[in-house]
Amino acid sequence: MNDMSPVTTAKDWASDQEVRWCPGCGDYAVLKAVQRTMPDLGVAREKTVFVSGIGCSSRFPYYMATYGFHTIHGRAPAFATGIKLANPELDVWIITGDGDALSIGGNHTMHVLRRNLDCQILLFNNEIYGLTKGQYSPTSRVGTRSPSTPFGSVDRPVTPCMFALGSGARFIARGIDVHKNLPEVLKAAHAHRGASFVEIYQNCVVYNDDVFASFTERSVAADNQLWLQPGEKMLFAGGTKGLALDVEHLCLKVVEGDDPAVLVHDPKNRGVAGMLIELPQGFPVALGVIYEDPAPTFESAVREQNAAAASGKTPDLQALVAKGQTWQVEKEPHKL
Amino acid sequence: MNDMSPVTTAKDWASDQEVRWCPGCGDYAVLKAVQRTMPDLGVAREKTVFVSGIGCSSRFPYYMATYGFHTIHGRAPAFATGIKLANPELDVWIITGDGDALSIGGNHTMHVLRRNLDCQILLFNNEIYGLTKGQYSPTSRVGTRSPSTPFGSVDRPVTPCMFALGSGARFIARGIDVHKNLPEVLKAAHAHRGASFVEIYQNCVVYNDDVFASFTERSVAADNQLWLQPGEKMLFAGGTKGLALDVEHLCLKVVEGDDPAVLVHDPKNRGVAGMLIELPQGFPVALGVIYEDPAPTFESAVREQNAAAASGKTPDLQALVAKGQTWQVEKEPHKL
Amino acid sequence: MATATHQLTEKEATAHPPAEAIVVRFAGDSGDGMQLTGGQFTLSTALAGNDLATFPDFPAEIRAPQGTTFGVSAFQINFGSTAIETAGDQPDVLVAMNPAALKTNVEALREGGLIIADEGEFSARNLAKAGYEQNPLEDGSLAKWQLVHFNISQLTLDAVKPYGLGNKEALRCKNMWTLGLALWMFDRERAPIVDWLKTKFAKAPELAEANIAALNAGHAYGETVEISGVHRHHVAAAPAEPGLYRTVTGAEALALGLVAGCQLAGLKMFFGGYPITPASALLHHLSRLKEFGITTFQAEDEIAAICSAIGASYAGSLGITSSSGPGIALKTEAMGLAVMTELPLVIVNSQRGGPSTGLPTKTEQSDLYQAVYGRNADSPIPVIATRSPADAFDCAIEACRIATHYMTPVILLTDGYIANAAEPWRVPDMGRYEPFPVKFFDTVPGEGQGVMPYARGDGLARPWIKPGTPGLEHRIGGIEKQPGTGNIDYSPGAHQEMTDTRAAKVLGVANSIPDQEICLGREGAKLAVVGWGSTFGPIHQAVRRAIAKGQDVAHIHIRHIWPMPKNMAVLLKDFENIIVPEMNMGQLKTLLRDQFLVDAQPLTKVSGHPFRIAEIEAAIDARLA
Amino acid sequence: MATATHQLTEKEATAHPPAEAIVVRFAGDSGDGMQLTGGQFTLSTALAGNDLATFPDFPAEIRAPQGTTFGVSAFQINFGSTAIETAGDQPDVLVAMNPAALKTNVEALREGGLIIADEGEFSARNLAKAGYEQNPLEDGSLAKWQLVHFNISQLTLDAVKPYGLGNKEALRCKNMWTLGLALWMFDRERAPIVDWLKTKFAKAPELAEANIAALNAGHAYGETVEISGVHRHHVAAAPAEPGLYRTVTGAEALALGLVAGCQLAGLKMFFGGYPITPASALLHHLSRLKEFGITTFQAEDEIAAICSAIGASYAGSLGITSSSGPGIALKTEAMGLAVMTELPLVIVNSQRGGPSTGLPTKTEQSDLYQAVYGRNADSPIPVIATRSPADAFDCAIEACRIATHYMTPVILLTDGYIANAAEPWRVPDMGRYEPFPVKFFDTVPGEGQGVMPYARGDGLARPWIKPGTPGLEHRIGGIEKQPGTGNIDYSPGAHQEMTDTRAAKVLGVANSIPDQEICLGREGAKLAVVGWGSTFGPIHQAVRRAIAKGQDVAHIHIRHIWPMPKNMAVLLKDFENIIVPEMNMGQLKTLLRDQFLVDAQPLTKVSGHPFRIAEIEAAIDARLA
Ligand SMILES: Cc1ncc(C[n+]2csc(CCOP(=O)(O)OP(=O)(O)O)c2C)c(N)n1
Ligand SMILES: Cc1ncc(C[n+]2csc(CCOP(=O)(O)OP(=O)(O)O)c2C)c(N)n1
Ligand code: SF4
Ligand code: SF4
Ligand SMILES: [Mg+2]
Ligand SMILES: [Mg+2]
Repeated sequence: MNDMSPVTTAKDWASDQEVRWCPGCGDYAVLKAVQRTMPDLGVAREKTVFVSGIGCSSRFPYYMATYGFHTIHGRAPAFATGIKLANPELDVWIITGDGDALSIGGNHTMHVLRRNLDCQILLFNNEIYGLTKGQYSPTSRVGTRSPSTPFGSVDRPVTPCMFALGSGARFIARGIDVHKNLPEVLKAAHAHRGASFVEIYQNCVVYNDDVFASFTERSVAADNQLWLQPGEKMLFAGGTKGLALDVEHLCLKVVEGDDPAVLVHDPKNRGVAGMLIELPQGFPVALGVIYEDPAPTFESAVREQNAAAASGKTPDLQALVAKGQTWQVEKEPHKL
Repeated sequence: MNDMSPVTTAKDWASDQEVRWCPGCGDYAVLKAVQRTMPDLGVAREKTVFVSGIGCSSRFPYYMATYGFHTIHGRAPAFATGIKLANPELDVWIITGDGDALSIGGNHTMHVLRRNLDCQILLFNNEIYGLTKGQYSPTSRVGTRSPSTPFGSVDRPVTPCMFALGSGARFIARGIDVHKNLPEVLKAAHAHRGASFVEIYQNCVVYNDDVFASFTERSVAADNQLWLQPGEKMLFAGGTKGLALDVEHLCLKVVEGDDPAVLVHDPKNRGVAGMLIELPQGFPVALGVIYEDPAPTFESAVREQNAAAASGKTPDLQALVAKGQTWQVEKEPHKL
Repeated sequence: MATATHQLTEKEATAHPPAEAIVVRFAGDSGDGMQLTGGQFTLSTALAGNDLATFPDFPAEIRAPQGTTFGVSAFQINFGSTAIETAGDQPDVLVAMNPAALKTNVEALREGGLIIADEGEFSARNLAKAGYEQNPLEDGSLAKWQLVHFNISQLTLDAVKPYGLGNKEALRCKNMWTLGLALWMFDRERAPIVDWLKTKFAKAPELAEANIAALNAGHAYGETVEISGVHRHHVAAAPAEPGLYRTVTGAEALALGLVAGCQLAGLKMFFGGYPITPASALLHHLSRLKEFGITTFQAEDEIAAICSAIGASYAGSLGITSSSGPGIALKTEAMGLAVMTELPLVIVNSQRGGPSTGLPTKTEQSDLYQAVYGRNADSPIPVIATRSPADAFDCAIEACRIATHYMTPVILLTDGYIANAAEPWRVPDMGRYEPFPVKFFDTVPGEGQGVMPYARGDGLARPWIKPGTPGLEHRIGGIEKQPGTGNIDYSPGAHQEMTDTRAAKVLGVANSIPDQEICLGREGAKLAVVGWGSTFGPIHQAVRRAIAKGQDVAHIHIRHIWPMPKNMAVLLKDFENIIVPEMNMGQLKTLLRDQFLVDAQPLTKVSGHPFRIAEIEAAIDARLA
Repeated sequence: MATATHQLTEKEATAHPPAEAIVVRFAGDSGDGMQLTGGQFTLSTALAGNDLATFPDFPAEIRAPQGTTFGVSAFQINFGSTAIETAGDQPDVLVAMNPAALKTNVEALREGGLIIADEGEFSARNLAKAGYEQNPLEDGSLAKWQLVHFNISQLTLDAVKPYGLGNKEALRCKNMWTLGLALWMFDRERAPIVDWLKTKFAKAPELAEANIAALNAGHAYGETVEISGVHRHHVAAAPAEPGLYRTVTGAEALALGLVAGCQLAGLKMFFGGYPITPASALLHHLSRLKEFGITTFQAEDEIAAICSAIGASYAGSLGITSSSGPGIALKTEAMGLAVMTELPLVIVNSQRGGPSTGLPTKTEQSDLYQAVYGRNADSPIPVIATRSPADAFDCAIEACRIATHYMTPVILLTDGYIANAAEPWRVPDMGRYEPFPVKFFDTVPGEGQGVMPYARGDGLARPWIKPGTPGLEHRIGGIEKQPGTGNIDYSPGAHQEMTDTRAAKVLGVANSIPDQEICLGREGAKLAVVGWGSTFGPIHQAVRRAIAKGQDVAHIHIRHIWPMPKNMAVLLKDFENIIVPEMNMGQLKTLLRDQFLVDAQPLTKVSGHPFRIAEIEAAIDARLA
């Protein structure tokens, strides 16, 4: 992807289309973050494709001055797979929502992750169906009152990053729509070869306002956000607290920041990744790159196999149609 | 479910339909195991429903002398959800294959697990599409040669039990078609209230024969099968070996059976469950009940909410249609 | 002030009191609460005894940026002292809350019609957003209409000042000020609105007070200020069947009808749905009615929604599922299984503009092909279509009756217009509805005899056997079956017989439905205008006018799309000409030509908006010229 | 021995050499390798210069239990010295490898026909499994046929003894013994089969040897033993166009045609599929042809398969997807997006019996409604249907041409019969095919001008702009658009114009297709038999016989189902009667009546088996009586 692409600014990545989200929607912040990040990635606009499903978040591609495909609900990963296999040169971004990626689209999300297609998947998680006016989603918490659950939802939500881990994802990260670290997370996702799964906590001001306030509110942010850095200790609350292994119960526990037992973040450790993703009540929310362990990408494996299978053979159409046992019919009906 | 059901034998649970699997197919063994297990579950045939998708394995319901619904490819969990919500009295079994449950049906599998519908899910994993004559499946290993992958498959397979864990399953177990422990695993699955996910390694003699031989062959079984028992040590190879925690690398390691560090199996520990499911090359295959941590079931929560919401209200249809602001029109066009 | 947009016919004009109809459109920013204003004005109109029809028209965006043209939300109401069947062709009055609202709506206004604009919103910034070079309120560009404007924003702020709301909240009361003025203009009672505001804001009394103050201020403004061109005007009540009335939207009526249908069948309802515009409303309504033995399930997608509903029907509830365009497409595979397993199921399609995502908030009738023909293989399903919000109630009951009586899936077609539109509805006397209780089969077969899940009964229906019934354990599925036993059977004979039976069963539904009637005009007229669904209003009005003009035209409106009433062939043969107005490219027309070999000619409109009466009148004239 | 099942007409009978056709059916257990036997017999038949048609008929179960009736696998071949278009109505010879095979096939055998049975398999156990009270080889119940039986099993065991195979393996050679006998009966060369066995078993020479020994033994048995009733018989070669020939199945021909289509368009092929019977064969064939720039992708389901193909087309490859009944149903939502985004796409439907899972291994033509009408909203897609295995090649190329020239999805209909059946195919000279190279749009708009992805060019096609093209970055999607720019546009005008354009574009395809021709008979005949797809063979033979009998009948076979050739209306109007034989309940008939208002009468058959010539002859007689 690192071709000689011209120097650009965020503005160059903004399309001429009027942005149509509700005033105050977290999507605006993510859009800005992405537009601010693109110039640093050394990719060309014409080689960049944003593919989305359906939802408020999925309107995203219209606002990028790149190629964009606003497809159908839940299927963006399948379109992205066809695009990338047809032209691996393209830098493919999948934009999706919690309903798009995890309600109707869960299966495609799983398969694009296990196949490890080289792409970036930005899941805008607002724990609600925005575009259809506020029904609860598979990530909504139990008890969520919505037009379709006037007495509160009863089904237990899925944890997006845990689902990604279970699906075989090789890169799992979290960010927050308005948080300054988002561009860093996006860059890491882009640097990773393979399917990079990024869950972005996104505030829906109209139907689910402040649902993430418990850890995004400035007042509590420091105590409730654990920003992970590869090779760095798992510290939060301004370094006064950290995470260590509870050897007795085989799980994580909170200790003083200076406790030597504080764990160093190894993004390759799947077991710990699962624990970080599912940190229970009373723990901070794990953010940044939680898990990363590169593996061969799908499109490269396919391309290599195609090349290997084709090598030495010449694509002779006439020979192909004449393949197999043949016989010649002369003017006269022919006898063996 | 524990009503006064008559004493039955395996024979009573076999339907009059001729079984149509290939001679030697692992499905026969599973069928026998299920039929042998049913009499011990204290359930009545008429209250038992086997629901399946499409595939060789999904022919299963025809051979049980219970109610059965052979539905469409990949959707069995959705049908089961409707059945169970409509009548929670019914004992619902979902029969599915690796293609049915994880290729086309992955999304429904995830949702039935996260909702925790009370049912037993038996996933016949033969790592191949049997019914359609042997194409590779999402659980086939890399390099699998099949009619659709003549040069070998390149995409990385999904691990069914890891997918279940990531999807929020509360009961995850593994069995082997011909292994004597299968009935025990089935009983545990049935005893668990909620969605019980059981992966059964099933041999497809025609298209994927002996694919599990590396741990099912009698000669290697003891060394390569780790049968987990709640509260018991994680021992295998006839007790000569066990699993312990590698505190340095935060993962599992193999130690001598008498090593005090050998872990005791706590089915509630999600972190360890993940490690057990993904034991790498050189480790045995974890079998039996790997993870179990009961939670409220979907249908019970729905029923309770419906009851609560209905309580105190009388279903008066006439009153319902006359709701809201109304006005009377007299014979004469009426004026306010 | 002006009377109805349409030229009154002799007959209408000389009626006592002279029949009149007025069309008012409220237009403003998505945030201005125009739908609320419209809804409440509708209520007061109904309470005043007028007949009415409404057309809410809002953007696809949840809250498009303030002041933009694509963020404009409009609500049109047509009311009068005569029968009203459409929301009206052209507004007589346009209330424009900002420049964008004026820009996007004024062209529709009847020449000489009245514009009421909130000059307070005509700032340079808003004018620019709407694409106005200069202020239309001042540059005379609106000359062909009557224009009145005053600073509604400011007047509202003044009115609610006492309640100490923030500026933003205070301005939110604008719509009530506007409503107050409208109530004054048409001589309406404020009381019901005041009651409604009190209950709506029960938790925030100061908001209730502020809104009431705004309402009163608007009303007082009309009372006191001499607004040139705006006169108070009373529209007489419309003659109507005596009885208890309420207003109802199509979505409400549909929900009520499905509840009634299940009650009449003596069944619990299982509703499996997945949100999609405009179908979601049904899910929302039903999810509040648990006391009627209803379980609503928001599935992970439309496929799971219909599959869960089929599963519920299999288990003994009446399974119902609902969606729109793309979602219905996803259900077609499972519909095939419902056909194969012959289980009752109601599939509601709230049609919207397409193809693909298309125009989610715009109306269309373009899924008829899909409903009748849109499955693999020969898989017949009865199809019913609603013609109006109120009609949706009876159609829903009919769908439940057919589904349970014949053991078959049934497709019920409605559309975005019907779903959102409101009209007065004479509250039905439920005692008058014939129950059709379901009898589950539970007779255990005699010794040596097997269960016969595919035996044929009344109307070729198979027995409905609930799991849980002792002695009747059996297996069903999507593979072809042996007649009677239902055992897997791929033999030529079995497939032919089962295919014939499935077809005959569905065609047999025609034996239990009423003959097709002509709702206006005479048999064998020169021209029959044949319609279905929500085109009823404009067709009916157009034909009424044509007849009044002396033209030999009839209106036939088809509820039972498949199978059609038995007399249809005979009925249609008699007409010299047949035109079929549809909000699609000509779909019912295909059925009529195929089934009856009549030269039915399409009149198509695919713009996301209902037909205008004048459009159909023109087609009639052209045809008879 | 017997000649063709059909009464020879004067003309045929007096031809030199007398035209004859023989129908042989091999039937045995799934494990007996009947499909292989049939395939190799087909090859030798082709090499002998006979014309031929085959009909493989195997069970849905992978390997149904041995000896059961539902486990019987059969292969029928009709070959002769005259043009052969069907696999034959009634076999003249039935080879029955076990009781079940006899039971399930003997009734089809022509009276007086020959039965060759392996008595070695007529054990009490096998007789019971087949439901025989007593041994039919002995109880005279087969009197109306010529019966010969000997212990093929034993004879085979003896023949292969030298190679020391296990009993099971040794018995596997039975089918070669049988083939050997058949080769002798019809005076065929063994050499090609021997070569084939050598290559097939290259890795296991002893197996090759054993099978060759069995083959020779069977041949020798015929040579030496005097089997009463069985005589050696040579069928003369059929007159055929000079040229190079090979046998081809529909699935093979389709794969080759798609490869050719992409090559002629100068595009890489992306094939996204999900296994399903009988469509899988296409995926299997294409996945071996990587050297032609083909990427095959086995997706997680049919939805992902079509979506990936659309994505690939968007990226500049030709996207192709393929499935059958239930799988096609799942693709309909995405088809709508392809219509909306106007991207090229080929959708192949290998039809099978339905509804739902139905009869996966049986053939049917019942997805025509779905292809033409089966989507939400007005979403027109061109539809083409193949009439025979060989015809699939040209149809595939035509589908690629239309898809790329008009920027539209195209549906290509074939069926299970065509997919599996084999026929001789004159190897095409690819030099004769006109290339239709695709030109991607890459002209950067001038200053101040925007990209126009929905501008209209030749045939109303929009430009195909590949991502990666500098300066042409743009966004597309499933929402309604502004003409030209393609920007989101919900306005009435935009929707009407785009809907009209989409319809006009697809109808315009008729401008680039040949006029409909009459393939037999005269214009304006008393009766036209109009067909489509795989009914070609039986219709053609039936009409040929009718004409020979002096009846005034014509055969019209439609390749372009939508839009139809421009001359169709005129052509059809001239016939007094029209019957439409279809393996469905009457679907093409609907199109003909709707489009041309002609009284087309259906002749339906839904049994999972192709029409028999006699069935169509009877319908013709009835119609002309
Ligand atoms: C097949 C189909 N089903 C349903 C819909 C309606 N729909 C559009 S977006 C959406 C969910 C949106 O939620 P999410 O993915 O979380 O996106 P958000 O709007 O919250 O950003 C639904 C149900 C659709 N467009 N297509
Ligand atoms: C919608 C649909 N797509 C595809 C198929 C074809 N099909 C039937 S079973 C199957 C996969 C079977 O594999 P698996 O689930 O592993 O079951 P197995 O046969 O191996 O037991 C497929 C692709 C179908 N019946 N329906
Ligand atoms: S509804 Fe919510 S998510 Fe959608 S645009 Fe508005 S604020 Fe954003
Ligand atoms: S194909 Fe494989 S899985 Fe299917 S029945 Fe045969 S052996 Fe069993
Ligand atoms: Mg969301
Ligand atoms: Mg399998």
